[in-house]
Amino acid sequence: MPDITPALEIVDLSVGYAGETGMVPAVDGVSFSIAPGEFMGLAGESGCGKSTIAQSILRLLRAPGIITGGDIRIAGHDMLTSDEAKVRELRWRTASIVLQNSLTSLNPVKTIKWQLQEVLDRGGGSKSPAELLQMVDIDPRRLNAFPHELSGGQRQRVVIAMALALSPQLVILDEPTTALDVIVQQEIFVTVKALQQQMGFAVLLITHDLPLLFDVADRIAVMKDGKIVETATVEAFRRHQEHPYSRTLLSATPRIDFATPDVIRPKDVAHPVLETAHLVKAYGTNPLTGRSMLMAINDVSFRLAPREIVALVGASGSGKSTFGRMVTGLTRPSSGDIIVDGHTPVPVSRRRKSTPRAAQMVFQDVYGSLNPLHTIGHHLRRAVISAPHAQKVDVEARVASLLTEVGLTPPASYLDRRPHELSGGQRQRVGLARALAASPKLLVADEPVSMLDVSIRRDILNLIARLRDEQGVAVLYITHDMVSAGYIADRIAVMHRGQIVEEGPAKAILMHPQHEYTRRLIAAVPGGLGLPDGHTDNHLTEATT
Amino acid sequence: MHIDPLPKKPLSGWFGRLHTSLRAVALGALATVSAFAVTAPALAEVPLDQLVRVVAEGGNSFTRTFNPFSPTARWVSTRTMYEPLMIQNYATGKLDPWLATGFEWSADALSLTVTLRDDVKWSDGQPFSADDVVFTFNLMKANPGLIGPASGAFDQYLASVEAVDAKTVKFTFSTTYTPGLYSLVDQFIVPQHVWKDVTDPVTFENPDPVATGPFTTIDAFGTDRYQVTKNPNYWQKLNIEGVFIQGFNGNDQVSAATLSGNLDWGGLVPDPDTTFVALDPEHFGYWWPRTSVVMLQANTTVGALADPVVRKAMSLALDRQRMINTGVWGKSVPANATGLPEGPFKDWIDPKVVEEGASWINIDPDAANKMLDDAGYAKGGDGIRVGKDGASMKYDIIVPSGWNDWVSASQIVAENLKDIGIDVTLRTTTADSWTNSTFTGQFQLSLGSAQRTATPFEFYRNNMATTSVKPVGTPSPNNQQRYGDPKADELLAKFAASTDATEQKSIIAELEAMFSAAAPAIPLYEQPDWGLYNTRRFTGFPTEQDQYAPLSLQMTNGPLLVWPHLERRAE
Amino acid sequence: MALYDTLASARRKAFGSIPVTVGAVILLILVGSSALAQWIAPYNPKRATGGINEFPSLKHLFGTTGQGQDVLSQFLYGGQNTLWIAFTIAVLTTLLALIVALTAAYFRGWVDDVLTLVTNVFLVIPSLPLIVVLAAFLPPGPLTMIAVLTITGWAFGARLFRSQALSLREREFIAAAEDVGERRWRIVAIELLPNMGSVVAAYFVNQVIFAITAQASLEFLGLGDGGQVTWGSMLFWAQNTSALIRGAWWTFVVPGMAIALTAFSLALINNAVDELGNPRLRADRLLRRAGVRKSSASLMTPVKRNA
Amino acid sequence: MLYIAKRLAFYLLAAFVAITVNFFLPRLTPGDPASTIVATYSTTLNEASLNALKAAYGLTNEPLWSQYVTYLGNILHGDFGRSLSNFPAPVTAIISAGFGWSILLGLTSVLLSFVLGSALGALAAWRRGGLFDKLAPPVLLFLGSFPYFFLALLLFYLFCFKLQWFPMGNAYSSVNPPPFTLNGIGDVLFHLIAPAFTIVLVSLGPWTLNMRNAMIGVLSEDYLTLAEAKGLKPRRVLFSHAVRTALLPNVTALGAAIGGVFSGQLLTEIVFTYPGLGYSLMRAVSSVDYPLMQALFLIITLSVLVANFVVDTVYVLLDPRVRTGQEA
Repeated sequence: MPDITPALEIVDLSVGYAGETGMVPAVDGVSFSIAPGEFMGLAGESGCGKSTIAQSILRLLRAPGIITGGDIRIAGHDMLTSDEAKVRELRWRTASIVLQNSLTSLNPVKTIKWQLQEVLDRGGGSKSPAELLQMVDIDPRRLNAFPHELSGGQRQRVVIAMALALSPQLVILDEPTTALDVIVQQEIFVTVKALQQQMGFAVLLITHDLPLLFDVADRIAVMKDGKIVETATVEAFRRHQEHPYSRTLLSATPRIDFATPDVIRPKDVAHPVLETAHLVKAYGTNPLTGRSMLMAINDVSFRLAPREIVALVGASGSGKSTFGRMVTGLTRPSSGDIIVDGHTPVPVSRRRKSTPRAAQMVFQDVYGSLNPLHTIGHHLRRAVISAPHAQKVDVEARVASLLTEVGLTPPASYLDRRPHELSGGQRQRVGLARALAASPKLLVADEPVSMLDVSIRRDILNLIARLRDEQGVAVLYITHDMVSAGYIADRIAVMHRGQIVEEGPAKAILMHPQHEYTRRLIAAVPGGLGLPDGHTDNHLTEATT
Repeated sequence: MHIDPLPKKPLSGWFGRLHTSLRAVALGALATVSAFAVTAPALAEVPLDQLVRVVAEGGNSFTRTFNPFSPTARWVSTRTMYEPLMIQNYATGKLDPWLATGFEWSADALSLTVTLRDDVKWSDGQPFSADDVVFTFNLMKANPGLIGPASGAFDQYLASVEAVDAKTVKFTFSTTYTPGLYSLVDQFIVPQHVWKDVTDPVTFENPDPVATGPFTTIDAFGTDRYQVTKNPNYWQKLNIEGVFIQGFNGNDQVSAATLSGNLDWGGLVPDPDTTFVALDPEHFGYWWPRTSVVMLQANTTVGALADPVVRKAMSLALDRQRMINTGVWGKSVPANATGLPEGPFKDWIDPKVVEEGASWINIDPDAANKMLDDAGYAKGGDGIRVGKDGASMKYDIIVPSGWNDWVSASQIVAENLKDIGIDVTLRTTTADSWTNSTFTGQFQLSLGSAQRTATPFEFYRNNMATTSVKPVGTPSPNNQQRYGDPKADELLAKFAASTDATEQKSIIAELEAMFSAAAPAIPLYEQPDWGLYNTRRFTGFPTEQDQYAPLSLQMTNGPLLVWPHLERRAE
Repeated sequence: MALYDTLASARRKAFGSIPVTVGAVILLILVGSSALAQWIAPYNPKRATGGINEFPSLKHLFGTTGQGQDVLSQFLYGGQNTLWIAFTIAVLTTLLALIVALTAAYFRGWVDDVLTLVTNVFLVIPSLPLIVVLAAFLPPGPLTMIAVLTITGWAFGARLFRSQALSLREREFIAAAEDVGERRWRIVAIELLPNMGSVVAAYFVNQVIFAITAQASLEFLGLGDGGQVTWGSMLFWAQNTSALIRGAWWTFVVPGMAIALTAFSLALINNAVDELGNPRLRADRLLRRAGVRKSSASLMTPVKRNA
Repeated sequence: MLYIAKRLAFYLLAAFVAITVNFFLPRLTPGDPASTIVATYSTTLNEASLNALKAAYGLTNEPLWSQYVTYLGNILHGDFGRSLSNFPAPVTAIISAGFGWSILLGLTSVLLSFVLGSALGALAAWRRGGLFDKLAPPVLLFLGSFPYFFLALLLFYLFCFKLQWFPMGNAYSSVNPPPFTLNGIGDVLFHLIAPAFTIVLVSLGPWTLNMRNAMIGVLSEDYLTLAEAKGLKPRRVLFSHAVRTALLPNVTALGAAIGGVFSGQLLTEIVFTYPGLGYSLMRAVSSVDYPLMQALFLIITLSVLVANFVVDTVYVLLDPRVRTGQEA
């Protein structure tokens, strides 16, 4: 449609970051355009430059970012040659943006109303703050609420409402739901799609999650190292990917093999590696009533057989992490019993060197879980030395073998490196190695891949599976992601509001979810699970009803 | 911060008081202002240019208390309000009649008759009479907490006080004690008709004093300054309206005000010839009469310091002139061997003693070293001499920090004594801990100075009488070096029993000789009494030429002699 | 990671940064010269070696005091006393603060509550009156000075360090260390403490400043030992001999400037290092180096074609 | 308002601690100061008058705890005894004379330096890397490096003595307090300038630097990106977003600062002969005037506590996050 000016037109755009030694290019001659009302998805891994583009469009890219070439036109208005006043005028009227972190993107000390009104004050808005809230399905009575009084999902909705206040031609969504749960994510996109239908604005969605784009986007562009390697309509792209990188990216998202049936292990083995009975963890007791304000874990009885991988699935705040921490003894239960390999986990504070630690933790935050000041060698040596009955072992040899087991070879080359010199995947491997140092019977892996790039997630998952096979450790895999759960786990336990609402063989659960909550989780999986015929994936269209 | 370097009253009434309702505390500052406005007397202020501006009290939190018996009485209470029977002019040693016209001893020196002026009225118009005098002394007898020149007179020598007639008072003594005269006539008198109704005279704040003095009207009162104006019924002619007392926080502030001519009557500016007089030779002047002596006190209960030879050797090593130059800008002279200041006591001092005493006063370190060597105080390995008791002669000299003339003198003492193998370290302390150590005799070396007295009697009693020696640990303002000699007691007793001047003089001469022989304390230099004036607005201040009164503001009663002489300069 | 990088980069850039160099030079001169006092001081600082309040001359480079002592020598020896006292105080307060903070972080629970309470109480009680009252009742001298200022000076650090420790404690590497079975004290010493390095260093420097000025203030009030030569006592003497009024400004300005410059140089270094460590300012610097000038911090990505 | 309640409780406790410390401090000193004190004030004393005065001064040799009880009781009745260095004036009279002025000077200078410093800091951060931003920090750091009393003396010598621009002391010209008129207030303010200026000069630095750092932090927050994205005018971004939130840390600092400034202020008051509490405190200490010293220490501490409490309350109004219990 050549006669229509595109909502966004980017020609040969180059963006770079000023560095100690000259410019470091981040976006390199990128060109694409979005037709009015079109939903465009820009996918790529962290550091590929997709967010840089998103922020450059409105010239919001922070120092030391510099736009070094090309053109950006929003609905025909040139953003790069216009003077600052003009650019400010164009901002939000022609294009608005929704940032990733919903909490920090609203001013903490101003009410929602104030912040909406502030936009409307620029003029041209047709709706009142109240109407805007209604539009994104938030009770207008919350108008005078402060950001911290809303949930993450609500906050993001508020920002979306704000973004549409001046009915711009283009809305840029910069990873808007990465920090949110799948279900919330789904709901938000349902709303966005609906609004798009009504108002006809174009959307540029930046994400690392290809399958999500399959659900929502009309067109997909894949970025790598600051370049767009491929652009295609969703249908075309699903059928076949031109560029090899697109393929690796797509194949990296684990595929559940529904062909092979579940490995059914005897449910009640004589010696479960983990057994909990009526486990309860309550936080903050109310001074008046004496009753607990928050039941993180509410009467959970659960068993885990040796060599078994069980995925504990649930939304954030469902209590799954708390459960994991209690199993390893990092957190003490309020009541109920935990038996790990025949012992009750000893609370950290009261551990002696000899106390067995059958359960070891693998942490989510690959950046935070290693001390930035210490070498990899230090971390592992400490782990080996402080493992029970470690006197006999030769520390260095043990450390080396650990590194090899997790695929960090040659070990010597890693010993003296510091965390910040390693990639995310490598760090998580170190994390695994550390967990294995005490040769535990059970690994508690708390979202071990959620912070990693798509392409390496599967490697880590495979590694965990392999460790199970080779070392015979059981694994409690804590995640919010049904797909990875189905991919690696023998059994799936679904946790909701501190209780296990459904439990069973992985594929059985995925194919025949019993509990409503499980259904919604599955329905919310971006791009669906790719279930065999007869089991149609729920899609946004249906979920909306 | 300069504090009058006389232990007599190191902290002489520095604070003031103002009647302010405590509400003011709660309300903010401006509210406080209004609170003042409410409670301050609604009198029209006498314009400042009518008033003599003096720097007499430090500080800026004056309160309206004019109880003259307070140990820290407001300055004006004994300088412009309450008057004594007679006033001792310490500059000249002369005793001036005041509320009394004269006195007479009985032959046995056991009773003293004082005749009062008959033209004196209290500021409220009531006549002043012998009853007031009697009342005052009995009041002090009844309330030992009342402090004044005559405190403790009844315990020591006074038997009774009665009014012979309206204008005659008779003091009856329990024992002969002629020096008592000076304490008795020096006592300020309070009006019976006001004080008889006071429930507790010790804590009586006396905000609106009734007195016989020249200035008794609180004309205006602020937290950091106040003005007192004429007593309508004063018994002498006055040519000025009143005084204006400005509070200051420190030397620099005082000096600044003085040098910029904002004061008419002041005390101390450093190096006055260059910094002060030079600014306006025609009007700026000062007169620093010397009425007491600064002495190095060696605690005679401490090892080698008990030996007079050591004390005299120490004395020989001292560079007195340098102390004078650095401490008081050359405005003094080295003390003589009698320990008495020449000014007030010139008739008492025996020139022979001074002459012979020069042998242990005039600086001569070599002689000092020789004395110590001969006396067997050999130097140890570290060059420090060793005492007979085997202890090496290392001593601390303590001075209150802030009394800079004394501290610099002590610094020089420390230096000089090092040269003769006595290791002295200077320790400055807070005024109170210094008082504590010296009064209780828990010190090694310190500086001290005699109280100003009418006769040398007190000086020798306080430095040599066994009666004045208190055991180490018990506080006593006198004889801090703890030196006593029974022979002195006899002489002092003889003196106290005598009413004959010539006899008294010969007794003092003997005491002088004893002092010069034993050196119970080491006289350093004569202590000037700070006093300066600015005659741009007022004239008639006492000067070196016209010594009708000391110029020092801190001197008790001194200012009373001055007020009638002051005149406002015609524009 | 951010922490580690910024620290490293800060350290790297510290040299060459103008404020740091200036500060370092001033500090070096002051500390160096007073350290060498014994050798380079022309006179005995306590002895009168010249006339009273002599104007600076070749014989007395900084003139003489109201007692005729040589100001230069006093400045040198005084620096020695002042600085060692100040450093001791800084070391002690920092240690005390660390001990309190880490004990709180280590034991948590009621111990933490109690210590925090004590800290806060010390924080809100105004220091000077307390210091003055304390100093008035103890015999004057360096030890009193050190004791008093340490007692009154540690609280802020304790709070600072505690909040640091707490935020660090939430980092997962602490949980990880606990999980592999590290002893608590070892976690505190090896995992927590090193990560607080920069904060502790900055605090220490500030403490030196605090100690120097507080010390001077106390001595100025006459609560120090007047027999000791320190910059504070020099000021006390200058004040007591009415130096300014008598025009002997050098006896007053020399020690005052010594104090101010020491504090200044330290503050300068502290501030500069802080700046260098700040990634946002770093970004600005890089932008500037790339030849982009921004008039204000308002957000507008610069366009610089073919850069 | 659970938060406020908590703070209040804390301050009450702090006050109690202060009161107790205040009682025991002077009494823990060795020796029997009582007689020395008395002796200090009058040197020609016999036993009788000594004891009489001791009684009048309220110096007893009762056991500490019973003294403590009476002391607490007296404080509740606002009775702090009579000053020794200014006998027989009640301590409260002396304090009430100076208190108002100290508060006036303190508040003026703290608020002035707070406002000024925050403004400069905001400006520096906004015009980051500009000339002002380059010069301001070192200059302010330098001024801040001077001990209060030193700068005070210099300024006193220059502006009050040499140039005679400002009065050499007092809080107002007349002896009796000035009327509550414009002139009266003007006069009071005129006397306030020199000391207030000194304090502001010394204490300006921290405010500016803190504000600057806070601003730099806030300026990189997402909600500022959003504010910019909304196309708001820079002025609005600066004031309603950046400054508004960046002020918070400075406000919290305000509480702590008040104590510090008060300390510096005492010295400044002494130098400028300003009729506040500064001189009284020093005087009380140098003359072991227990009652005065204790009352002063107490009143100063309490007013600082109150100030802190006020700051906390203000903070709650400024930061909604604290309102709903969670600490900011």
